[in-house]
Amino acid sequence: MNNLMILLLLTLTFVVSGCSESQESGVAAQGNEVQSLIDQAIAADQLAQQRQHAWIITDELLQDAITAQAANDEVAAKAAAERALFTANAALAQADKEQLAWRARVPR
Amino acid sequence: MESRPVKMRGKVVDSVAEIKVLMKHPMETGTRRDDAGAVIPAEFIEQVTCEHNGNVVLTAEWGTSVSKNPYFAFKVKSAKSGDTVKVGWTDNLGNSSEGEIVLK
Amino acid sequence: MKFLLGVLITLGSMGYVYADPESDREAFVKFYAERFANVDMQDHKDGAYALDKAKRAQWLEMEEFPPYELAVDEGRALFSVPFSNGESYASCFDHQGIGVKQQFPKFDMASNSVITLELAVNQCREANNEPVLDYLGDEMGYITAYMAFTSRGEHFDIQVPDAGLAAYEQGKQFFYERRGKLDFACSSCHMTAAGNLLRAEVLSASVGHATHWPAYRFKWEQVGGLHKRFIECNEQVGAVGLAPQSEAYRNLEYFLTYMNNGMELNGPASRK
Amino acid sequence: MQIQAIRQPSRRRFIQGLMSVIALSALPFQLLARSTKAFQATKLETVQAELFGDLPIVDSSDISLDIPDIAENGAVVPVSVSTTIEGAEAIHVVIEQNPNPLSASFKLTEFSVADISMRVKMGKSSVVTAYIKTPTTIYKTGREVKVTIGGCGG
Repeated sequence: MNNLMILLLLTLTFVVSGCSESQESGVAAQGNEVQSLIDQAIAADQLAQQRQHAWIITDELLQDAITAQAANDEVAAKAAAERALFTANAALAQADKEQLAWRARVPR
Repeated sequence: MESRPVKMRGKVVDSVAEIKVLMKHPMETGTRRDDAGAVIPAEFIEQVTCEHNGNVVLTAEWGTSVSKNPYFAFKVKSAKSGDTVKVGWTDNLGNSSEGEIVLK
Repeated sequence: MKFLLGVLITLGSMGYVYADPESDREAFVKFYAERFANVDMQDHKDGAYALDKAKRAQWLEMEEFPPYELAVDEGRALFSVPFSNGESYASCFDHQGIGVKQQFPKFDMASNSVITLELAVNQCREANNEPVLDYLGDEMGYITAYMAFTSRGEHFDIQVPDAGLAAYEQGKQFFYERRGKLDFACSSCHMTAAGNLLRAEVLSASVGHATHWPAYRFKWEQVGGLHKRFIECNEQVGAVGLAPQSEAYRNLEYFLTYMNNGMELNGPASRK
Repeated sequence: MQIQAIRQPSRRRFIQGLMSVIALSALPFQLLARSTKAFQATKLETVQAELFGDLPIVDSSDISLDIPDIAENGAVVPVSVSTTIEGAEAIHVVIEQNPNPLSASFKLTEFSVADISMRVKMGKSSVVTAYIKTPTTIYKTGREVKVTIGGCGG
């Protein structure tokens, strides 16, 4: 259940941070925020892989985030990292839901 | 160069030999790239010669759009069991191979 | 509503005892008998070519002189080459490895895991200290194509001992679980939508999915195994494919082949 | 100054032309027999001109072109061509939308039956045409073949 909570929370922060550009001071602050998003996404994606539920798009988005970060395009890196975290958590939510949902599809 | 067999099958129906041929060949067009992104050089069969009891009954010229491990079927008139049919190919790199069967 | 859901879940997970494989299989076959009333069950061993006339005609054209024959010839030659220690594949299998594919996959009590034909081939090589073959490589394709060719006409009779129930159940779960960005399970396409068109693809019935491997797929331009097909299916729904012969895929093959018990083997086959 | 520059390149081109003629004549005659230009042609009109010169090309219903409407896989499309037309001396298979339309040419003799089958590659959906060459006229018949992207995409 708690992953669903993360999902909801995340979509909220995603929307909020999207429209009200916070006046954070200095590029450094934004830099490590992106890094933490990337780390969270990698962690969630690895968990999804252990449960054999990882999505291909998460890896693609992580690559985008890392390349953007290397080219210090912070805005693009942050957007990609947020989306990667979103899809990684969606994969985990899918794994949780399917833990029980599959039984209903077995023909009797 | 690893062996490139020319597998053949043939049967005679009302003195017409129906020949089926399967050739092992990569048939590379020269426009494909391998996983590392390097272009795979063109390597394709250009000429096929079919002989019945030693004389040429059909020749074919192929371009780059013939499928990999080419399949090819043709028919030869006035054939009978005991005859031999031979099919040989040469490719754009000068390699060649051939196969032969005795009609049953 | 929430309370009811909670009760249902606890009841479900507590009371669930593994349905026995045989009753699963009977329900599985019944589903396809009803979905395809005018198709003989054995015909499903030809997959989509049992369901679409135009595709079948084109497939029969290929069967005139199918490209997998080159793989069978290579496999036959490789099969008889002795290992450096003088032994050969023949010594690792019943009946010298001729006509045995229908015995696989089998549950191995010692290692408590599912052994597929490909795994058995590599275990045989390891036992004779030969280097193992790449599961996605040509040589494994050639050897298994030859072994499948010698088993044509045999029928599956897969056993699930009590010790193998957990592996069977994991394979079953994998088959029915939705995965990937598209959120599809194997059953979404091959049961719920079986027989329908997906773009130009006719969705084939899983009751014939284990009979014809390895297969020469024109897309691959080579003979490839069932796990290579699992990887491709997973990727097509946006899920990351697992390693060939990984435990999850071996269990999935175990479940899927049990569902194909009684079906006639017709490998290797040509597919699109 | 300007004219000087222009003459310079034309002399170089003349020498290059000379060199290529020498190279060409070194090739064994038998290779020259291959209608290379027809196989390298990228446009249908060039293929027709190379193979048939100005012989008339007419549609004919005496040619049986057996090819699927929807190809299972563009890499391996089964095609069979047979004809009862008198004086048929060659069969040509042309895939119009392919980078090089001319796929295969079969030179018949009085011992071979005008009936061949093979498997061809198609880059995308295209009209596939079979041409039958006789001494005076070229007969043809064509069919649209759809090539789809495999898998369920998405």
